[in-house]
Amino acid sequence: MEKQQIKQAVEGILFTMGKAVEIDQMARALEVEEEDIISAADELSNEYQSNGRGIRIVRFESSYQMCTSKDIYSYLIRIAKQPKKVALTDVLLETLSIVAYRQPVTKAAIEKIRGVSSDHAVNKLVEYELVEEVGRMDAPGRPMLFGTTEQFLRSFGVKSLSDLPSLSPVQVEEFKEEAEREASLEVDV
Amino acid sequence: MEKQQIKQAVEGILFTMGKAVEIDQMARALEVEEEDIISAADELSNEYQSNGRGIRIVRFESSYQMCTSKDIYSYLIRIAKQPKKVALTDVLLETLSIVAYRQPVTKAAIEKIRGVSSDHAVNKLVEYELVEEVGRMDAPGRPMLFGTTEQFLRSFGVKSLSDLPSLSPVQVEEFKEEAEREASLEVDV
Amino acid sequence: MEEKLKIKLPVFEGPLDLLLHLIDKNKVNIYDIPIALITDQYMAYLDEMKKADLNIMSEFLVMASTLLAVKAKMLLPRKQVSDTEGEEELDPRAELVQQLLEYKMYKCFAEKLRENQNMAEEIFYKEPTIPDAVAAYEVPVHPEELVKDITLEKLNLIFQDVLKRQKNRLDPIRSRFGSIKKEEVSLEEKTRNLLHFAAEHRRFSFRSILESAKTKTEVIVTFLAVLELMKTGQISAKQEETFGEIEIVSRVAA
Repeated sequence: MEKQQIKQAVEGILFTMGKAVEIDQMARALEVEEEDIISAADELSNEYQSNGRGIRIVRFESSYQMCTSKDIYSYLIRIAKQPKKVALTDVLLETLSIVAYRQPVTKAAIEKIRGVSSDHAVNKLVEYELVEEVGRMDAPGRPMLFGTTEQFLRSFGVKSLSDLPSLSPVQVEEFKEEAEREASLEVDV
Repeated sequence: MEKQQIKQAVEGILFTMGKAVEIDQMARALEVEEEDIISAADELSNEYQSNGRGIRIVRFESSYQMCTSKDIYSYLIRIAKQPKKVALTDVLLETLSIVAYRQPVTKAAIEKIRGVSSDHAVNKLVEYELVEEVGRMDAPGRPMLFGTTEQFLRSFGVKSLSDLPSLSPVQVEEFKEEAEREASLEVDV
Repeated sequence: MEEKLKIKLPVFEGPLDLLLHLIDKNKVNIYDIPIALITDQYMAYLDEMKKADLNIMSEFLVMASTLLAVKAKMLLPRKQVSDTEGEEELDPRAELVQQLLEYKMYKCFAEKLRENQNMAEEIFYKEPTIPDAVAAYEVPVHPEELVKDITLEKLNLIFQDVLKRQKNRLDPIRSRFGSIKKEEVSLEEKTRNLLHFAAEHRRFSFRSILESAKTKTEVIVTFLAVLELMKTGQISAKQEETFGEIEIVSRVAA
């Protein structure tokens, strides 16, 4: 299969499906290697970008999705309805950030960090499809582990979890210092 | 508003909406003349066509719609219609074993052995071409008789039904008795 | 002065949130929390809150007791290092500080996420639009694929299993009854009707009441009803000669 054909198929598939489509799924459908899909999709994505198109192709972890360019938001908003915009409360956002940076994480661990019961918040996030169950911890009671969803990546414009600042010991240390500085210097809240 | 911008906006709008969008609706949203929309959409449509893209823009009466190119239907099918992991369920296997060992057999007889209605299971096996109608029973209502197909033999890699592992003599005896008893009852079924 | 009571308390997401607020407000270093002061302020807030919402109190109270415990430890004279050979004594506040820092870090991330969310909102996606031709397509099932790892031996085992289960299920006596049908005519109903008929007609032939019966079952039920009423003494039957007409005499008043 020629590159041009793969590009054509990937473009049509991403348009039709609307949602994010896994790379390996496309590779199987087209009977080509995953690298061929990645190369074709990236090429398409670059063309869209450099030609200033109204649509874009973005990659999330192991999938691609077609979406609109930010440039035309002001026109789009007059025609298309923005799907249910979930206004996240501080509690939800706090909880979400813990899940995002500590995943996979149990409700008990979240609770320990926040100092309050987080059951309701986690359930709400699951309802909003930003967080999902990702397995069970190999510990007494086999507690449920939670992680973020692909919808989370989309909603927060993050391409992959590695796009989030990682929590290496060095960074934690840096943060501590920063916190110290902030605490002593901050004039007003 | 420049032509390039209009094209960009029209492309994004047609993509997001998925369905046909009225020309005047787009003209109002972009605050341009309808002719501007038509000219931009037609230009886009031509570009898609001549570049052999996977998506197309088509015009209906007073609207435009973005759709997939027909060329890629076969790939779309493989993505959109993920072949379900087909496997014979326990119910189907049970029913198949009864048909295999007692053929030719009526649905009523299968039902009697399994104790539950087997209509759906038999129909599914017929659909899978593992079982077929082989005649009618010379009894009131002339019920349909079912047997295994050649495809059944092929699928199990055997040449004939005599390859079916036989039951132990004791089982055969029990089986005969039961069959006789059932035969005498079948009159009022 | 009374109006002061109505002042809305700032909302905190939890005890840690409140603590961070107090630390910020007092402009103190997180590593050097003036625990007595903060504890007093924390308790004062709790006191206010008690009037506002009892439901969320419990978690704040846990923190209050932690604060009091730390405060108590701070007040106690420090143990001299001499008897514990160089082991550095931990600041009673250390664990709390650690928890506060971690919490603060996630609050920081939460803010970043919110900014991200606002930006990501300007991108639109699309619902799937599957062409009719694609939607109508049915994926063919290949029998070979279906059968795959099932062997004839396995099929044999399944069949034996089915037979075994059938044997267990069948009650050898009842299974010989054939089909069980709902009674077309209930004996109770027939008896009632017959009694009613007998009250209106003093004498009538057994044959005449059978003539109206449509099915064999109804004939049998009618006969049973007659026997039933004879047993209870509400009717009597007599027959002049063998195979002769059976006459029924009613003993109930009209």
